[in-house]
Parts: sequence; structure tokens; C-alpha cells
Amino acid sequence: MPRRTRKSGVAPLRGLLPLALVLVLWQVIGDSSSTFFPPPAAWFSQTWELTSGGALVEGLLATLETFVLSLLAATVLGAVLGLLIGHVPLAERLLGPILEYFRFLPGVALVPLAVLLVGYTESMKLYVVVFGALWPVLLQVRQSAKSADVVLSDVASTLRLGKFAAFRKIHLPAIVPGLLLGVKIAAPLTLVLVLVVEISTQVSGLGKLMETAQQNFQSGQVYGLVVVVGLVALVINMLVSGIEGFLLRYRPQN
Amino acid sequence: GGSGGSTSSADGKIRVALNNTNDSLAVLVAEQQGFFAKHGVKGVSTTTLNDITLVPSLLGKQYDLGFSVAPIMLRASSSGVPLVAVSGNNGDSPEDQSVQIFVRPDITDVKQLQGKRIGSPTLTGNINIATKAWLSKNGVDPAAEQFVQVPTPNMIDELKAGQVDAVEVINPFITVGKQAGMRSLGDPERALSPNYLGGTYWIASKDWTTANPQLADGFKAALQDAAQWIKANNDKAYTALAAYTKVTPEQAKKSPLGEFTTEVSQDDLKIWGDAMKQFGGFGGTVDYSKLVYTGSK
Amino acid sequence: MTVEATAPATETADAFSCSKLFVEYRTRNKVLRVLEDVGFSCAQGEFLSILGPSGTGKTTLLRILAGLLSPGEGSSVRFRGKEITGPPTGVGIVFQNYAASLLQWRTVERNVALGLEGRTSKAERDERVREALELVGLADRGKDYPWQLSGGMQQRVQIARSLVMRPEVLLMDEPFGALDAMTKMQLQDELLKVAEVTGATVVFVTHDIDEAVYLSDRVLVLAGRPATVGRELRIDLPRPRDQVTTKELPAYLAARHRVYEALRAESEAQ
Amino acid sequence: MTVEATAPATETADAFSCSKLFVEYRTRNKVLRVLEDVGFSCAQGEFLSILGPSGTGKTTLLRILAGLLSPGEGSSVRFRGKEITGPPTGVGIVFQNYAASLLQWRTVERNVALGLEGRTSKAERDERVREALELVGLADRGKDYPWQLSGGMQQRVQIARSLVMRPEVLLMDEPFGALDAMTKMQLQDELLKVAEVTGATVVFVTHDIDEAVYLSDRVLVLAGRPATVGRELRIDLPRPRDQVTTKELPAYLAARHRVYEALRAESEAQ
Amino acid sequence: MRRLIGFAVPVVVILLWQLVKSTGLLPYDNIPAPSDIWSSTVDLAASGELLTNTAHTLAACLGGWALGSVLGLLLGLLLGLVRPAWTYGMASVEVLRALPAISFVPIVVILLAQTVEMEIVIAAWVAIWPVAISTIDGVRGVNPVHQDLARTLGLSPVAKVVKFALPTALPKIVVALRLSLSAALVLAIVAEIVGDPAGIGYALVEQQQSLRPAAMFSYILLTGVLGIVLNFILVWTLRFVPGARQAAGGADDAA
Ligand SMILES: Nc1ncnc2c1ncn2[C@@H]1O[C@H](COP(=O)(O)OP(=O)(O)OP(=O)(O)O)[C@@H](O)[C@H]1O
Ligand SMILES: Nc1ncnc2c1ncn2[C@@H]1O[C@H](COP(=O)(O)OP(=O)(O)OP(=O)(O)O)[C@@H](O)[C@H]1O
Ligand SMILES: [Mg+2]
Ligand SMILES: [Mg+2]
Repeated sequence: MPRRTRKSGVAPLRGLLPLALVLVLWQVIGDSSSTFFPPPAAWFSQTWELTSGGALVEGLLATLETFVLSLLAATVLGAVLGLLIGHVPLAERLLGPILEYFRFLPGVALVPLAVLLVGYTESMKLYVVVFGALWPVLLQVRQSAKSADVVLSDVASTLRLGKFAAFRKIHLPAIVPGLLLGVKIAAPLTLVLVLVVEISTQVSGLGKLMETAQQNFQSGQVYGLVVVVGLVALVINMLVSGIEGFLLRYRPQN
Repeated sequence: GGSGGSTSSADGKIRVALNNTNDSLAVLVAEQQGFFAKHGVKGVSTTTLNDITLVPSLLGKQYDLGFSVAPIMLRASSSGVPLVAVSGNNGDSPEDQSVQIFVRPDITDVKQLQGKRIGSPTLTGNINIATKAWLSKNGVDPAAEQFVQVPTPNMIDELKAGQVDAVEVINPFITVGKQAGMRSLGDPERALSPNYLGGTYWIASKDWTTANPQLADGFKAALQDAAQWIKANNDKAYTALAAYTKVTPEQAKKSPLGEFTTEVSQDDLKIWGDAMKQFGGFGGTVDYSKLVYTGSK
Repeated sequence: MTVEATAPATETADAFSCSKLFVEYRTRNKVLRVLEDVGFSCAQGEFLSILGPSGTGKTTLLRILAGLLSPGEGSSVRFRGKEITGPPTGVGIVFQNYAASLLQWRTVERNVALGLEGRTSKAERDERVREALELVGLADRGKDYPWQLSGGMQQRVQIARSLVMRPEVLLMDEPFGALDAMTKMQLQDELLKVAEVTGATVVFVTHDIDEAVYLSDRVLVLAGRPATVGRELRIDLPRPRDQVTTKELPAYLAARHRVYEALRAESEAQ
Repeated sequence: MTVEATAPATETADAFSCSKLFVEYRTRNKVLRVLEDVGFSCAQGEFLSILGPSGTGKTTLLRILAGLLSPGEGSSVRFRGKEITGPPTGVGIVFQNYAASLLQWRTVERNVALGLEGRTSKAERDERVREALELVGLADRGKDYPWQLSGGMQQRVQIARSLVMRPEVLLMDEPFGALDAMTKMQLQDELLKVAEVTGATVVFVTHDIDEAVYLSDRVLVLAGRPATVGRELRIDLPRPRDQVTTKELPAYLAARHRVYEALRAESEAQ
Repeated sequence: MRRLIGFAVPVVVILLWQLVKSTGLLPYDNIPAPSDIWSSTVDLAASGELLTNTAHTLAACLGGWALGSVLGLLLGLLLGLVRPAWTYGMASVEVLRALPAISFVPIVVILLAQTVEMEIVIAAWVAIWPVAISTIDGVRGVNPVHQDLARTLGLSPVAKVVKFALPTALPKIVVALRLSLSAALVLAIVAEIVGDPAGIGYALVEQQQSLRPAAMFSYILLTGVLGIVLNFILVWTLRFVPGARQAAGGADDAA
């Protein structure tokens, strides 16, 4: 039965082919003395310098730590708020407008504010990032909660499941596909936001390395770090897709 | 925003990228007082952001000249960007404290800054290099400090909130800090050299100065006139500045104007380069003689 | 519309009683009145079937009895003498749209177990689920997901899910509609047995006249636009019933004929 | 398993012919063989019904005929003499799961118009949609959305959607399953009329023996695990058929009896 | 009237803010009191500066959003419906969408100068991905019965996309459009802060450097209002797209 496409799945690494082609092309026709567009070989050699003092690994770990915590926090918070305003009309009326408002505030412009109130700490990064990364999860969950089949609510109420049981057994699983879509969108966004905060405060992480490289006009290093970020994103995406495949394993496979 | 385009020599037009601080005063005056016209230059200035996009926009031929500082020039040039300093900007003015290190109330001596968190406008910039040299001179190891990047306008508040222990402040925020009763530990700029050290420049790409030497000369000559005019017309200069930076003239007057110069010293640049190697992790090689525009003659 | 007289049941013995019941659906551009002045009662332990043309409001009525839909202002619907405000305890329901009512992310077994979770021990639950699945002939499909089953099988899972709860009242919306004759007969007999043993009240929507007559104590015919109770027919056939002997009784054939006539008359009256 | 002899149709006159057909569903933990060695043919213009217990594989078979599912390696399924590789043109299908088959975002009218869009002029399309909706008694519900309709109504929308295409072959999976007796009879007659006028071939899955006998030229009984064609019964009743007179014919009653017996025998043989 | 309850929370927040400010609990110059923000907003509006800057940012945001959304939709359809495209392209997309647009600003400046086009490119870059990913997810979720139906009706590939895939994906795409709208607005502002001295982003920096934090806050808070208005227009427009109304969650969203 070839007619059904797989609903989820980890994107195969063959998919990197177009990017690889671009890089090869760049290497071949690129000008090796160019300051802002150095060819990939220069990216590698310049970035390799960063590994010597452990700066790269240290930066990577700092970024990853903030990323993981932020994504978890954004997912949980987004899911909770999304379910709340998706299911409870009062919550929607009460919180809907202000959330809609917050959604558009430029997080970057709020970094100084967060720093002022929280300081140059990891939790400051966390607040700013979560504030920006929460929305995909929130909106997708809210949409799923609203569009869940009414028959399912009827099933819950006639089986007289308690509020909590109905939530856990029916409403929660019903939003899982939406939640996963939200996380798929949010994951790279979270990574971007972590980097933006690191770039603008230069506290730690790959973002700090990136900004330093940029200030030093070491474009090769900037590109090299961008590649590192891309690889991190790819791994993260594979993890998310793997989790998706597991959670949605009940779906038809073919 | 400005608009891109090819090099603009034919009609005598130069496009200058300014930042919106006191540093741009000389160009402003040259424009308003007709000094550009006097030297055969049609100046078009645009206010832009003084940061990493300036060098790209000089290379992208969006601007011909822009304001920059020694570390940016040296770094760009060591990575192969052909830049030259056409003119200096801030000159020698002993009473002018253009940078101050403000500290938390419980810190009274430089030594106490050991291992503390210091807010800097740009971690790789001239102010931070100078501060590191100053710390080192005072027996504090700059490598043990945690430097964080803080937008200058936020520095005073962050100091108040205790999020940083010291900040590297420039005007007009020095005045703001003093009014708020902040303690200053002094000006780090003299730490690099006992004499006056130039560090701010109007830069252009080598290609442009090669193609338009008369324009570069005219620009420099106009700034020279402007510097003298400012000295002679301090009040008018303040008024112009206030209008430009959108503050009240009273506020503007709180920051001293200082001297302006068009001198570019190769030795000064070398001092910067050495300091950057010592404190800024700078490992590049620079041919200092190529950085200075020597005029068409 | 003629209503054949039935002995008014005493207040307390009634499982359901409705009077002056009406329902309107409000959509964007119009208001559709579906039920109008519906009045009937259903005694405890009674097997009541509801027949009527497609789209009259049978499902709507069942959802009201289940407390899933509030009727129009001024209607009265009581369960055991109390006004219904939400789904009452002890009421099980089998939905018409079987595909949508199963949880796609649970296996057949766990769909059936849904209502028992947290209410019985694990061992008892497993046992009851096994029994229920056996009853509907799906004992060997417990580990499959709903999409792996045929239409009729999915419907049977739903039936098992409501029977496993041992409800005192069963509301069933065309539960055997997608089943073949043999499976249908078998499940009819199982349902009658369950109802007899547990004394459950059953309200049963169907389009199959034979089925209605074979199972019921009483048949309501809904008809009209908006619909109301057009006829009410008592089926006086001895119990226990049997697929062969009961259906050969002259009384069965007569009842079948009466229901058929009633339906035709009501449909034509529209 | 006895197969009553039927005259072998000539190759070209066959709408469908299958031989050695088998199907397996592969799921995570097992392989389920559903159909085994199914062989039959269906002449052009023939009305063929398929009966069988719930879960035998009727829907599966219909999906193979529609070219929606490939049978196992080595099976042969031909449509007009050609091996089926994808959905052939001129074949309409009515799905068992009516609720899932309607497009929830389109009104009834636009659901019915779906297959005509871009193939006829707007005026002709409107006209044909109106006719089809009238045929199924939903002329006044064209502007409603599917979720505003009752179960039986949704099923009728699906029927209208396939009839509006004027297909040469109609594959119908329990199309009248959720309808009341009156509506059902009416639609049965409409279907017969359409089939006669257009000369369409119909393959019809049902659980209703009366329906199968009344409508068909031939009835196949699928049974067994995996299922195969257990019996094949020719229904020799005069056409046009009539709900009253045909059903009173002794031949009708005899055919009905034979089908019933065949089904029972096959079910018991399992 | 019931919708007014949505104003309760903001009003409480503003009152509290004003309270801590006027009692001196929040002694920071960079967090001005709501009353000061209001008066500076009035001044900015009166001078016309507010309107000019807003118009600039709006143009960049909408341009980027429209460009990004269209590209995202096309990319999503390609990857979601054409199997080889997914196999030989998806991993690249996963890498690309995680790249921080902000670090490309200098490079885009070389190519496009400090112009509104540069902002549009940056805003479009971030708007593409939510739409692309949601479209992929949505078009793959076409219910199996519908897939069968489309095949038996012999619909052309284009008709299958237009009549089945897109409507199925629509609820998810609508959510994504709303996400990419906010992302585009935020990134347009970021591009103005670091790359193009114009619009709201530059005004933020400029006002702060000119010792007017209240005016800076006027712009920040204005951005949220701008977002709400844009979102309202989007949701309102979607009413005229068949089937999208339910997808957008009805009119209640507009508040
Ligand atoms: N949610 C709804 N909104 C608007 N109208 C509705 C809604 N649900 C049902 N209706 C309408 O109410 C009427 C009765 O519907 P109902 O589902 O109760 O019929 P039914 O008797 O169960 O029919 P069937 O035998 O076909 O299932 C129908 O005309 C239907 O279109
Ligand atoms: N996608 C699938 N994956 C696995 N098993 C399936 C799948 N679809 C159907 N089956 C199994 O194949 C068998 C036949 O299913 P099918 O739907 O063809 O039955 P049917 O004869 O139409 O039954 P009904 O009358 O109940 O609709 C059933 O045992 C069912 O569980
Ligand atoms: Mg119904
Ligand atoms: Mg079936």
C-alpha cells in the first residue's frame, strides 16, 4: 500500500545533499581571500582554532543547557496555557488578549529589562528565550484543543470520567499531534533565541563566540559556528521526530 | 535607511555614515557651516548605527566614509579588509573625561574590582581594551574579570540594581551617573599611553581613497575647519548637537565637547594594536603604515 | 397523530420521563427546530425502541437523555424523577458515529477498559474487558488499534465499552447498524440477556423494524417536522425471546405489521 | 464450500474479473491474511451483491476493485480485461465510513459537486447537483455543513456525490446501512432506476438479505478465515422490480431463503 | 460586553506598575512609569514621528511576512507531497531553519545595504519556517478515506492539493501564519536595531541613547499593539477564506 505517506519520521541525512552541493560549489568558485564570503575550507580551519582552548565545547555546552531547559519550559508552559485557553472559555477571555499582546513584543528589546530584573544569569536567558519560544506550542495546542472531536468529550462525560481522568486519557492524547507540531516549530526557534540572547549579552555560549568572531571580522569562524548550530539543530530535530514517531506509533505505518 | 550605489566621484558627492553621539559633531558642523562646499565636496550624511555593519556597508559601497574606532579598524584590516583612516576625530583635551569607570557604592578602590563583573559597551571595543589596560596597571588581572556586554544607556540602572559591579560609561551617561551619585574610579584612557592617544577615526575603504583622493582631502580639510569653528563657537556647537541628538540644549551642555582633530598617528594605532594583543586576544598582523591616509600629494 | 394509551407509570418507577420537550439548533443563518412537544416516559427495566425517518431527531433525543445536550427552555426531562443537568451516573451510551467515538491512540482492549480504570482492580478490569470482548466476538483483537478493524468490528468495540461498565441504563444509537444478520442476532440475544440479568433499562434507536419488535417492550415512532412522538406501541411478547420461536409467533408478526404501518403512516403524513 | 455453476461470461463483457486473489495486512506484530483465493467475475451491467460476516473482508475486496489497494503478489484483478493498477475511470465509490468521507469544510452542495468541478460548466454542475440532492431527499439542505446533518443524511450526501458523476461502475459499501426502512426503499428504487437507465454495473456490499435479493442479479457470500467466495447465487427475478409485487413473488421468497441458508451455513462452517 | 473582561488583566498590570513606580520601589530610569510612557506616546504621535516609524516597520514586516509565507507554503507543499523532495531536502531545511538570522545581518547588509529590502529578507527568512513545517504536517494528515476519494474521483494532482491537502492543512497553516506574522515583526525590528537605522527598531535605540526611556517604551509597547491589530486583520480576512474561519478559532480570536 504505497498510497499513504508516512505521517512522521526522521528526515534522512540524504536530505543534506542540496546544502552539501552549495558548499562544494562555494568552495570551488569562492574567493579564498574574501573577508565576508570565505570558502568552507576557511570556515573549518578558523573554527578549528576554537577547539584548542576548549572554547568551542564550553560554548556548545552552555548553549545546549540553556536550550534544553528553555525548550522544556516553553513546551510545558505553552501546553498548559494552550489547553487552558482552548478548553476554558473564561480563561480565553481573561488571558487571550494579553497573551496575544505579549506574543508580538520584541523579545530582544526586552533583554535589557530582563537583565535589570534578573541579572546576567542563566535564568535570565531562560526567561527571555521562553518568552519568545512559547507561542508555537501554545497556539498549536490551543488549536488542537478547540478542534478536538465533540464526540470524544461526550465519551468522557458519559463514562463519567473525572475531570482529571478525562483530561489525562482523552483531552491530553488528543492534543499530542498538535503539541508535537508546536515543538517541531519551537525547537529551532528556541535555539535561535538562545543565540540571540547570547549575542546581545555575551554572557556565554556559541552566541558569544559568534559575536566575538563577527567583531573580529573572522567571517570564516562565524560561518563555521553557524554550521555547528545547524548540526545541533539537525540532531535536535531527529530527537524530536523520534519522540514523535514513538508517541504517534498508534497511527497507520505504511 | 540609505541607498546603495556605486562610488560617487563624478559629482563630488561623499556619503558619510554618522552615529548619533557627540562624535559626529565635526561632520555635522562641516556640513551646516558650508565647509564641505568650500572644499569642493558635496557631503551627504546619514545617521546610522556604529557597529559591525559599518564595515560591510563601506565595502558594499553604501557609504564612502564612516565613524569607527581603532580596534575595529585593526581587526578588519588584519582580516584582509583594506581600510584607511582618512581623518582623526577626538583630540587631546586633558580636562575632558570621555570614559569613566563607575562602580557600586561599596567599592572604593580599583583593587576591589578583582574578579568582579564589569559591563562594557562592546567587549572587543576601544573602551574595553583601555579598561583592561587600566585594571592591569592597577594590579588587577583583567583575565579574572567577567566582562558582559551592556548597552550604555542601561549601565547606570544595572549598577543600581547590582547586576554588575562596575561599568565603562561614556557621555552623556557620565553626567547622568554623576547626577545619580555614582562613584567613579577615573578615566582608563590614559592607561595605554601617558600622552594623548588618538583612537577614533573617519574611515574609508582603500579603493575609495585611491579612486577619489581629492574628495578625501576635501573631507579632511573641511573637518579641520570645523574643528576650529567648534572651538570658537562652543555655544552654537552645543545647539547644533542638541538638535542632532534630540536632547535639550541644557542636557547637551552637561557633556563637555572636547577637542577635535584630524590627525591620524601611526604610532597611536600601534599602541592600540599592542594593547589588543596583550588584553584583547588579538593575534593578527597589521601593516600600520597602510592604515593611514596620507593625502593625495 | 394518534397516541395509543399506555398505563401511566408511577413517578418513581420511571427511568426517564419527558414532557413538553423541544430542541432547536441554531446555525449561522437559521434556527432549525428539530423536536417539538415530545412527551413520553420509560419505566425502569423497560426496553424502549425509537424509530423514525432519517433526520427526525432520534440521535438528538438520545443525547438529551444522556445529559449531553440541553433541551429548549421550558422542556422537562427527568431521570429517576430528577431534572437532568448533566450525564447521570449509571448511564452508558453507544454512539451512532462509532469511528469517531473510539480513541485512536488506544488499543481495542484499552478502549474498552477506559471507563473502568481507577475504579476496579487491575485483575478485575482485565477480566471484565476480556468478557466484554468475548461477548462481541473480538477476544482475539484486543491488541489491535481501531484503524485495523472493519467498520462492524469498531462498532462492536464501542458496544463492549459500554457493556463493560454494567450500566443501569443503556442508550444505544443504531448499535447493530453495521453488522451482518448473524452477528446482529447473536448480539441482540446477548443484549437481552444482559438487560434481563442486570435489570437494565434500554433506550434503543434503530431502523430495523424486526429488531425493534424482537427486542422491545415498547416502540416509539418519532415523526414530523419538527418531530414529535407520532405513535407509541406496546409489544406484548413473552420473554425470554428467541430468534426462531418468538419470530414465528402470530403476535410477533402482528406487532411487526403494526409498527410497519405506523411508520408508513407517519412518514406519509409528513 | 460449494460454488453453484454460473455461465462463464465472455472476457470482454466482464466489468471485473478476479482470480487467485489474496490480501494480507501487515501490522507491527503480525501478518493478517484476510482474503484467500478469491475468484469471481462481474459482467458489465450486472448488479452484484456481496454478503458476509462482519470483518470478513468485504470492504477490503471493494477497495481492491476500486484500485485503491493492491492485492498480494500473484493475484489477478481485471477491470474490462485490463489488470487494475490504479483507480479506473468511470468508477464511483460509496464508502462505509460516511462521516469520514465527507469534506467537513464544504457545504453539502459543494461536497456533491466535488467530482464535477472543472469538468462541466457551472450551470450544468448546479443542475446535476440539484438533481442528485433531490434524488436523496436533501434538496433543502444543500447549504448546510456535514456536521449539521444526521448520520443517515450524511450517508445520503455521499450517495448523491457518487451518483452525480453518472459512473459506469458503482462500488457501494453498505450505502443504505444507516437509513430507515422508508428512505431505504425509496433509494433502492432510485438506484435500480439509475442503474437501468445508465446500464451501470453495481457491486454492492450489504448486511441486509432482503436488500441483496431485491436489488441483485447475483449474490456472493464471502466467508471463512481467511475469507473466500463461499457461495455464489443467481437471483432470477424479473425486472423492473417493485417493492410490493416483487417481494410477494414466490421466487423472491425462495431466493431470500437460499441466501439466508447460504449465509448461515457459511457462518457456521467457520 | 463579556469580551471586556480581557482588559481586566492589562489594567491591573498597568495599575500595579504605576504603583510600584510612584512609590519608588522601582528606582530604575530605564523602567519609566506608565503615565510617563503615555505622555511621551502622545508627544511622539503629535510629532508624526510615531506614524513614520510605524509605517516603515509595518512595510518591512508585512513585506517579509507575505514573501516568507508564500515561499513557506510552496516549500511545504513540495516537501509534504513530493516524496523525493522530502528525502533529498528535508534535512537541509531542518538545518537552515535553525540558523540565527541575526548573525546574517552584516552579510545581507553587504548585498542589500541598509535598506528596507534588507529588513524584508531577514523577516521573510523567519516567516518561511513555521508555514513550511505546518504545511508539511498538514498536507500529510489528509484522512485516508479522503485520499481514497480523491483517487477514485480521478482528480488531477493540483486539484488534490487544492481540494484536499490545503483544506486539511488549513487550521495548522492558519496558526503558522499567525506565528510567522509575529516572528516577522520581531525580526524586522531586530534588523532595524542592528542593521537598518529606520523604523521602530532604530527609534528604540535612538530614544534610549537620547535619555528618553519613556519614549523607548512607547515604541516597545506600541509593537504589541501593532501586533494585535495585524493579527485582528489577519483573522478577520480569513473569514472570507472558506473553511478557515473555524481554523482561526472563530471571531473570539480577534480580541
Ligand atoms: N449540530 C447540529 N447543528 C444543526 N443541525 C443539526 C445538528 N445536529 C443535528 N442537526 C439536525 O437535526 C435534525 C435531527 O438530527 P438527528 O441526528 O437527531 O437525526 P436522527 O433522527 O438521528 O437521524 P439518522 O437516523 O439519520 O441518524 C437533522 O435535520 C439534522 O440536520
Ligand atoms: N488497515 C488494516 N490493517 C490491518 N488489518 C486490517 C486493516 N483493515 C482491515 N483489516 C482487517 O481485515 C479484516 C477485514 O476487514 P474489512 O474492513 O474488509 O471487513 P468487512 O468485511 O468490510 O467488515 P464489516 O462488515 O464489519 O465492515 C478485518 O479483520 C480487519 O480487522
Ligand atoms: Mg442519528
Ligand atoms: Mg466493511
